[in-house]
Amino acid sequence: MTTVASAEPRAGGPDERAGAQERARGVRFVPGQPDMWVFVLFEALVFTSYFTVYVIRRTQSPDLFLQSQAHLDLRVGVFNTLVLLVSSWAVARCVQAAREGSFSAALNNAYLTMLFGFVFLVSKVLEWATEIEQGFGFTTDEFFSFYYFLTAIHFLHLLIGFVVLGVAVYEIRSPARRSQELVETCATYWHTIDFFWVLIFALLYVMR
Amino acid sequence: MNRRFEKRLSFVWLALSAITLAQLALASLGEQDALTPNAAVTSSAIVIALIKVRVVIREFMEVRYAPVLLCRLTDLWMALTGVSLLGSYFVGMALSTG
Amino acid sequence: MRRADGELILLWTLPVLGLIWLSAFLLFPGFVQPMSPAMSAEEVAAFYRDPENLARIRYSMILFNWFAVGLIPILALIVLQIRRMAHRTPIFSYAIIACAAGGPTIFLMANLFWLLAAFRPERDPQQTLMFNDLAWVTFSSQVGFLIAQSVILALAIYLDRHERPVFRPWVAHFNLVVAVLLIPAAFVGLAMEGPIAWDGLLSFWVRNIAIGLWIVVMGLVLAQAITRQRAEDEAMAT
Amino acid sequence: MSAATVRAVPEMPSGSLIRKIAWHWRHDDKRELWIGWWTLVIFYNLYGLLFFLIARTQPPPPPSLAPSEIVQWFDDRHYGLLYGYAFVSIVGGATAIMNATLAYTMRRMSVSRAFAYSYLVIYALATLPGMLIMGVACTVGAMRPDRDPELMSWLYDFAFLSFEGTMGVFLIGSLVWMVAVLLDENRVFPKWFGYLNLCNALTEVVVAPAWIFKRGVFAWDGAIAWWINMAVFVTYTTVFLTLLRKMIVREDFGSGPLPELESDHALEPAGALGAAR
Repeated sequence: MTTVASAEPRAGGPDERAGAQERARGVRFVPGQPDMWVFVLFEALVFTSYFTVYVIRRTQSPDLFLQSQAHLDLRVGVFNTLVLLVSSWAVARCVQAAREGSFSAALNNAYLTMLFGFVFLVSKVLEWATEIEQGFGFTTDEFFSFYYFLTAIHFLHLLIGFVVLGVAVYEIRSPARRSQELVETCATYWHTIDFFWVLIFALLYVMR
Repeated sequence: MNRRFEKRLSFVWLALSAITLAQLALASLGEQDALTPNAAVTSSAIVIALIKVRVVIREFMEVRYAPVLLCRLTDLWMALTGVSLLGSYFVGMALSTG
Repeated sequence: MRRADGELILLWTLPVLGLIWLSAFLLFPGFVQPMSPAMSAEEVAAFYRDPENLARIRYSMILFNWFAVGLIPILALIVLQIRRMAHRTPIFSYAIIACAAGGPTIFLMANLFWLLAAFRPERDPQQTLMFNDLAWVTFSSQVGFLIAQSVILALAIYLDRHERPVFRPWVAHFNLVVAVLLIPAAFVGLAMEGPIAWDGLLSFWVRNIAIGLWIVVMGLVLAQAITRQRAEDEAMAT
Repeated sequence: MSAATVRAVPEMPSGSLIRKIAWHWRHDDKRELWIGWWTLVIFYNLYGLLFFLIARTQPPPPPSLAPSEIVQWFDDRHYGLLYGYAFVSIVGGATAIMNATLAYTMRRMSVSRAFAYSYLVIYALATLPGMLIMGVACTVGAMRPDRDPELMSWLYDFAFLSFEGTMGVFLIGSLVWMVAVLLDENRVFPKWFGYLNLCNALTEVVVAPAWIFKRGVFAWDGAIAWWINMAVFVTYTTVFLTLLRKMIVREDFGSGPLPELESDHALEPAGALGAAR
């Protein structure tokens, strides 16, 4: 336990510079505030429990779930996954650029992340609209209840992610702030949304 | 930007995208019987997803460089997720058909 | 104009409120001789359908609605007196603010149910009975915030470290007695007749007289405290 | 909050618990905070006891019951409901002092007073949908078992939907606390607790489908809408009670950062990861 905390860089000031030096020397460090990892792990457990409930319910009426699942377009799911992977890649580059002090590159990558996040949002809304048009709503059947629930709770996390990215941009923009710790914390949150989606994709679109 | 690190990130991204596209191909292979439960497709979907999650956590989230405790905790969560998803799938299927 | 002057003006709303309360109480036909929970649905419906009762129910409940909200400024004055006490934290004054938000809302809900029952007395007697039950149970049993504000005020007074405390210790004792007198009313659901029923000695008469007495006594000690505060402010100013 | 007059404080007596409590009552500077903390602990235990064991309204019954089954449900726990909710209405006001204590933690932070005040008012209102409306509906339902079953069914819905479905207060309340903790520079609470508030807030969103479904995992007794949310809420409550206790021990009544405890320097994530598991 103490290893986490002792390697933890405090926001701003000499501590942070010490943190950067430690990194240069290859000392192990927690990216961002260790506190954010509590959120990641706790929320991951909550999602695991949602997923487990979904799989259990699914095995109770496999035919119904498969028939409804056939109305989803796998290609949309793949597209969503690719878009979020690009955004994750961009935010990882943003962290790396900020770490090296090239803040304009960091800023561009943060905007790129937002752009791809936005593409995801739009494609999700379009997908929902298509499903609803075809007559598949939240209460149509159990599969679609889970489909809308899981995609919507993920959507909500993504919306919060825009606030989080806003914080990162705010930090990067002014030389007076630029807390590397906060930028990394925000990136950690964004990647979390990404890997939640990877699991949701497998469970809603691919699994049989 | 550090060239090596940047290359590594891009490689990781390419690998993840390739796996995702492979999943698309895999799923369209067995399209004709999309309406029958398939334990192989399900387990490979879950395992592939967890591998992708692990790559994201390790590489993008830089847990590779993090203290061992964090590596262990994230791995523990992935193991827990894998066991509970696969476990509830197989046990549930066995109970509902058997 | 000093701060305490405004507080005195707020305090003078209390006699007006008292008047509203008294007239509403006398006007509501279900209070002067409290309605029994043992009444059948038909009897309750007939009570609301009686044209003479109906007008009185509506007007008295409109008055009660004003009365409930009118008490909030008085609670605010108590908050300010607690702030003058020698405490380390504002927890007690915060707690009274919380009571001021919660308590009157409950009273308003009871009021709403009575007015709903009276709005369409031609409704199925079973429905009128249910609204009547909801009104009486909310009104009688929901004493939580009233108990809490008395207990919190008592605690605040006991823990006041001033040489000359804002309120004397007897005010705290009095508040605790009031809190105890309110407790039986929480059990109104258990009896259709007797002292616990909502028209009974404990749940109706003791409870309501305790609340009335609390308002009068707190009005008087508040008046005393604010006048003293005003004199102290004046002495400081000269 | 005028300064307390300086008085000679005698040593804390050893021996009987009552004498210790009396000493704290007279001399402990933090007695107001401890009153708040103990109220919180006792209240949450009573709440569990009253709702789960005496009234037996938690875990919730299914929303899909037919009116005749609902009449049976009220009949089965007649005295439990009447006594249980009578006690709830007696102690319900204790939430005022609890929320005041939690609002005080926000006042101790380096953030605007607006946070403490919004939290205070939000949670003062939360008491109504959180338990009091349910108490009224259940009491009215239980007191006349011969009531029209259709109306019993309305009372049943009123009780459980007001209890589970009105989560806006808890959602916004958690978010207010989250922002306050994250902005705070006085280290009143660790930052991870701010993020945990977000987890709790998100489960309050998840309960919303309880308005739509009468059966299944999203209904008010469902695995997702009730069981998982309850697990998160219990964790959240346990965590903040522990942290609040620690905060009171560290409290110095200043306006700057709270001092750290000597015994647990930089152990913050340890407790957190423990809680997360």
